Amino acid sequence: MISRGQFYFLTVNFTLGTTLFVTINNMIEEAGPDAWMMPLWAGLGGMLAALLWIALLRCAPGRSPVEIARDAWGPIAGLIVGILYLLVFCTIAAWVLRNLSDFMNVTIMPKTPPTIFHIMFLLVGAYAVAQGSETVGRMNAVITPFLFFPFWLSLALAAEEWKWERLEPAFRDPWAFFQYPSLLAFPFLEAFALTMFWPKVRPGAAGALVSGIASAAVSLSLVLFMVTGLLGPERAARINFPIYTIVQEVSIGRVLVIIHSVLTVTLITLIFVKLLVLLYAAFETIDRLFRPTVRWPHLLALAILISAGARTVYENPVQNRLLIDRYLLIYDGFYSVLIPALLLVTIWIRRSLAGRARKG
Amino acid sequence: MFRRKAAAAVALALSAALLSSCWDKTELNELALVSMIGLDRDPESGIYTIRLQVINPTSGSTARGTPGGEQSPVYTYEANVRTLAEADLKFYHLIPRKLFLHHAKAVLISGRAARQGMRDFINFSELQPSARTSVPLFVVDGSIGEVMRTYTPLERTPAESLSSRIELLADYALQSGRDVEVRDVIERSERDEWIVLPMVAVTPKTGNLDSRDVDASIDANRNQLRLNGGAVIRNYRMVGRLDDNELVLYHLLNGDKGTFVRRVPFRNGHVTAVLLSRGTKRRLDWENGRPVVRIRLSLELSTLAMNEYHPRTLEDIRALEKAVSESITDELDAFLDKTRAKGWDLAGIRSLLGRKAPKLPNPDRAAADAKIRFEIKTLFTGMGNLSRLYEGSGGTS
Amino acid sequence: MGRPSHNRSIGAALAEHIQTALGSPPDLICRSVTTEENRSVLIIYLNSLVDRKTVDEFIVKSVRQNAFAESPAVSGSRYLRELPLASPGETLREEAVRAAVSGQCVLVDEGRERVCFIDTYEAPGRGVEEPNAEPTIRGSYEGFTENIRVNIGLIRKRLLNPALRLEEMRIGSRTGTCVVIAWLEGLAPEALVREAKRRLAAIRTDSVLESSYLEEYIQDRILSPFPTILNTERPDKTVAHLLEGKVAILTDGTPYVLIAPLTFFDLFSSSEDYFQRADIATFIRWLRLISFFVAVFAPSLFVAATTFHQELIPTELLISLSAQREGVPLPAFFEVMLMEIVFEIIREAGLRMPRAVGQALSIVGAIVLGQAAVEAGLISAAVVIVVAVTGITNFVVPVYSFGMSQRLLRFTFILLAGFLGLFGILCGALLLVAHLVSLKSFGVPYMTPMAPLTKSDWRDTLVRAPRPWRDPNRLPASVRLLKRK
Amino acid sequence: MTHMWLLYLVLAPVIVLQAAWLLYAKKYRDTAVFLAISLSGFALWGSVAYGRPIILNAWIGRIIEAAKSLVSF
Repeated sequence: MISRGQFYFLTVNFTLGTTLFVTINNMIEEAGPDAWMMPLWAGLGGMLAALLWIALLRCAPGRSPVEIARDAWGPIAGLIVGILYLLVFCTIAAWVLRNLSDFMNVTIMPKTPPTIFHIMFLLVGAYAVAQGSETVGRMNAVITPFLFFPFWLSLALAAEEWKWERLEPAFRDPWAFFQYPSLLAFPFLEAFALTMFWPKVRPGAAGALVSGIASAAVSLSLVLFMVTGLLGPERAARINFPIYTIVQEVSIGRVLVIIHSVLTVTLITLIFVKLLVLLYAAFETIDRLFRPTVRWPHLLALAILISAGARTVYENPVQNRLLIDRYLLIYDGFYSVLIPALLLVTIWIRRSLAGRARKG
Repeated sequence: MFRRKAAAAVALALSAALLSSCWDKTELNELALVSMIGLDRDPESGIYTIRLQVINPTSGSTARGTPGGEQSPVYTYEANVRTLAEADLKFYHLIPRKLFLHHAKAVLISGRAARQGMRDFINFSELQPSARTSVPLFVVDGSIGEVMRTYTPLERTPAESLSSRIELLADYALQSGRDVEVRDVIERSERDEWIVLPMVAVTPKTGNLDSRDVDASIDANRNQLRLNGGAVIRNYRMVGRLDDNELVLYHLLNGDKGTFVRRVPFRNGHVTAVLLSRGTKRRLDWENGRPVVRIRLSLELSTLAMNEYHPRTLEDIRALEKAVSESITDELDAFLDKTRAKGWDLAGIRSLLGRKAPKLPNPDRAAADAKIRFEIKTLFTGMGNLSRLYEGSGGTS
Repeated sequence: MGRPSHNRSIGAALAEHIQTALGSPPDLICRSVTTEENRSVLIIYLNSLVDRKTVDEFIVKSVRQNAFAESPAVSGSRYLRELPLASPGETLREEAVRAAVSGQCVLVDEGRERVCFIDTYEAPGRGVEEPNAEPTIRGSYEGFTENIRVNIGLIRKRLLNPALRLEEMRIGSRTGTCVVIAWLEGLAPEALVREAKRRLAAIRTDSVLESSYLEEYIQDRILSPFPTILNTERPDKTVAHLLEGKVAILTDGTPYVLIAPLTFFDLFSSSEDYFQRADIATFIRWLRLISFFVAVFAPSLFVAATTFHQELIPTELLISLSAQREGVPLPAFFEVMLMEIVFEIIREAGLRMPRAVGQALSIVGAIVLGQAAVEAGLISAAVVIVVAVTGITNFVVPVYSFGMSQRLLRFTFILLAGFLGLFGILCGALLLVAHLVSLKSFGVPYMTPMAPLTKSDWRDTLVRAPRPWRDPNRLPASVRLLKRK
Repeated sequence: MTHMWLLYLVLAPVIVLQAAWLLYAKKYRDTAVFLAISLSGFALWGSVAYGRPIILNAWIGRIIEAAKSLVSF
């Protein structure tokens, strides 16, 4: 069983996952010095969605959303919803891996083909998932300190370049978030994958899920605040990977001048955790739908599908960004808000009918 | 049992793949360690000339190479290209190793290229993640070709010599500061602020520069590089120069922290005051519709080098502090009047207005006629080893 | 007077049978002793397995004075077993052979018509010496020996407590080795003791010559570089673990005692930590943790830094390193691999040689070979330093078998670093964490105080808290977890 | 037509061998699930190898557009 603390850290790392690497410059481009407020709005939205999921999961304790769908809508519709979720988790995992290989190719390892990064992470992830959910929870608990301290240490070391002028004029348009709604979708609605852990988590984990999303939102806005203060909104908006540039300019005295590749590699562990959760969610869906008796072949199949997906999820980051702005919110909203809402409604209707039948 | 054989087969296949292909692998001696980059552009023909100074690892440790050792510690390569991207390729006509820019210590840009505008140089360097932009940028006064082919004594490579000189100038003469790097140029130009970069020039020569015999002479004032004055940059373009004296005032306004020495008129004579600046604070006030910028500057006075006079009573100390404050205020006023006359806004008034009063109708006009008031507070803190100076008649001051 | 002759023929026949059953070994002794009532008694024993003093003085003399059978102290104890002469020949012969082989003295007393088996087992063996694999500066110098009775004595000496439970088992169809499970009643969780007994009982093997035979059968996972059962030669360490509610398994014929369950952080604590002052012990424990990371990651980080991410190295060092590498033919990856293998060969040779020569060989070998290779321009000097440092840090960890697993890890990480640089090392590290976290030792999670975060245990893993601060009867979390089951 | 050999000499045998083993072990439902997932992955890789990759987010965009037009007819 996964303890509440481990589930909390899982939520935080999952939500922070690739957001640190991909959306920071888009947010600063949108809102300039006020960008750090945007994740707070998005976090609020994420928490509301989490409350919806918890309400759904409370209706059927100990059962994951895929099973709830099968109970509520019958076997055929349940199977369709199950397959839909399986494809959704694989697509997001593909997106995550593609972001990783883009980041690695642009920054420290330009000539390595992207598929190598995908396969290596998928292999390690498959091993961890094959060992079960307890291993996933504990692994995340062991990795988090090695991730948390170097990241904030490097930001603290870079604080020497801090200038308050970069954050002025402050509060010019705090409502900037609403022109960039895909931020709500990108990290926060994807947290739906965590609900697949529900049967394996100790009861009372609802608080952990909501506070995890909240603290992820707060730390994301803190990171944005630091990035704007260290690089200045102009530069941060234009640089593709601002975190990498900050880490590049960190220097400890005159000896350790350039340690960015070490810090970059430790930061990638965040992406690994996100992939791990998605891989576990996908495998859990297969487990609940088809009751397999073996683990490794299905993980191998998932690896093939996701590595193929990672190669074809988008042509290039620019095209990806254009499509994300238009479709991501609808896409994420569909599977993580619409379907759970419909499920909830069906269950309530069923209950009220059963209640009236018993009374009648 | 089949699964274990399959797992072993997969492991073997993987390790075979592991060994055969390593894409990003380059051995240490396959790297050309670039230590200084020179950028130049011929205005008429539009040809870019990129010069790279590459460290020769096998030469001796001293800048002049081992005595009698014929190997030079650094080699300068040059490439004339139409577009910047071609530079890397052109260099591989000459350099047998892979360019390695991470350890570059200094970037030089020629005066004429700075005057034309350096935006595309900067875009090119920020595009490549391997080239760091937290590297000091120098503007060359004179021919960059000569500067790139000059040894400097004591340091192994000229780049190291230049970058350590800036740090010394920033700490001891306030003629340089922290904001002299490529990324500062970017940020200041993007925020429509002004920046002053250090300038490099070649000292008089006693022979052709790149021959070995020239550098064995004892006179280190010749055949090497000199830092003098500052280049005023606005929007990626050099618009003027500052001499060393004005450079100190600029860095004072810029908020750099460091010690500097000033001759201050005091009681019908002059005293040399060693001053330590603690940075500046700016506040925006309005006087009947007209913006007034109050710049508060706190200085720490030390009589470490004051061989003309030594305060003994409390009044003397107050008088000395007042004299220093007034003298600095006058110098800053004169400096600002001169530069604002030329249309330069070295005190950053325009950006202050932009930040503090974003909804101002006509910020440029308001910045132009904004009134600047200095509030300089000097504190007498440090003193030398003498409590009373020697009063023999042999002095000159 | 047929009966006596008939009886004598049974005694002689019995002796005859034992002679043939054992293939008339030189150490088989057959003595006939005449008592005062001039009755002859036949005594058969193997003098290599028997305590000759007991046999000569006690048995022979008492038989002569004919006071042997009557003294109550002797009869009825395990010390003496009797079989009526009239019992069926088959069981008599079989019993006699097994008794003779297991060091007992077979006494055929026709007069009283019975055959007695007296336990006079006294195997030759080494005395109690200092364990050479786990020397300590402070602490007892006593180490276990090959004789299980001596080992049990060494444990009982330190644990004058009636709650100490010892249960004996015979494992190995051919060798019939005597294996004893020791635990403290009320302290060790029943689940753990039951599990240990179940696993030992499930062993089907013909021979158990060393406790590592047992270890391989009862360990939780076979394909894992990390030991899940601790083996030690030190009685004080065994008693310390017994007091922590763990189970010890003693095997006859080997000084190494197995202790289960084992967690990752136990590997870094040696018994000396508990005898030194607390702050020094904590410092040494941190030293061991750091040396573990150096021993596993140093060569691979060196390979990654010099071949993939050269910007990690400060400029001056980069210049001197690339100057060193001029003219060195092998790429860094093969250089490090070659030196690691050479270092392993030298170390293995050093172990196999007699002690005096071995010591000289390994040190001289490593330095001379390294120096010569550098002068010949085959290897760059930095590689020799890195390999030597990792070689030395490999020995800092107290558990020798863990030192060997560190070597396995080191080679895999060098391979990954040669292929993908820091990214490869990251993947390897993540796989390592996943493996460690999924490992269990007798039901106890391997990374106990860190993975299922139990705060109370931090006092004794990364930090050795001084005694007054510790609550004496609080069991480590790893064992408490089992109590709850 | 890039890396065709990768497709047929590496990916195909892996899938075939694994499926064969599953069949040998008489796990039919697992084989079906395994083949479904891995063949769709194989199809995606095939689209890449044959030079006309199926871009997933473009497809998602098309599906959403179609849904939008369906809803607001």
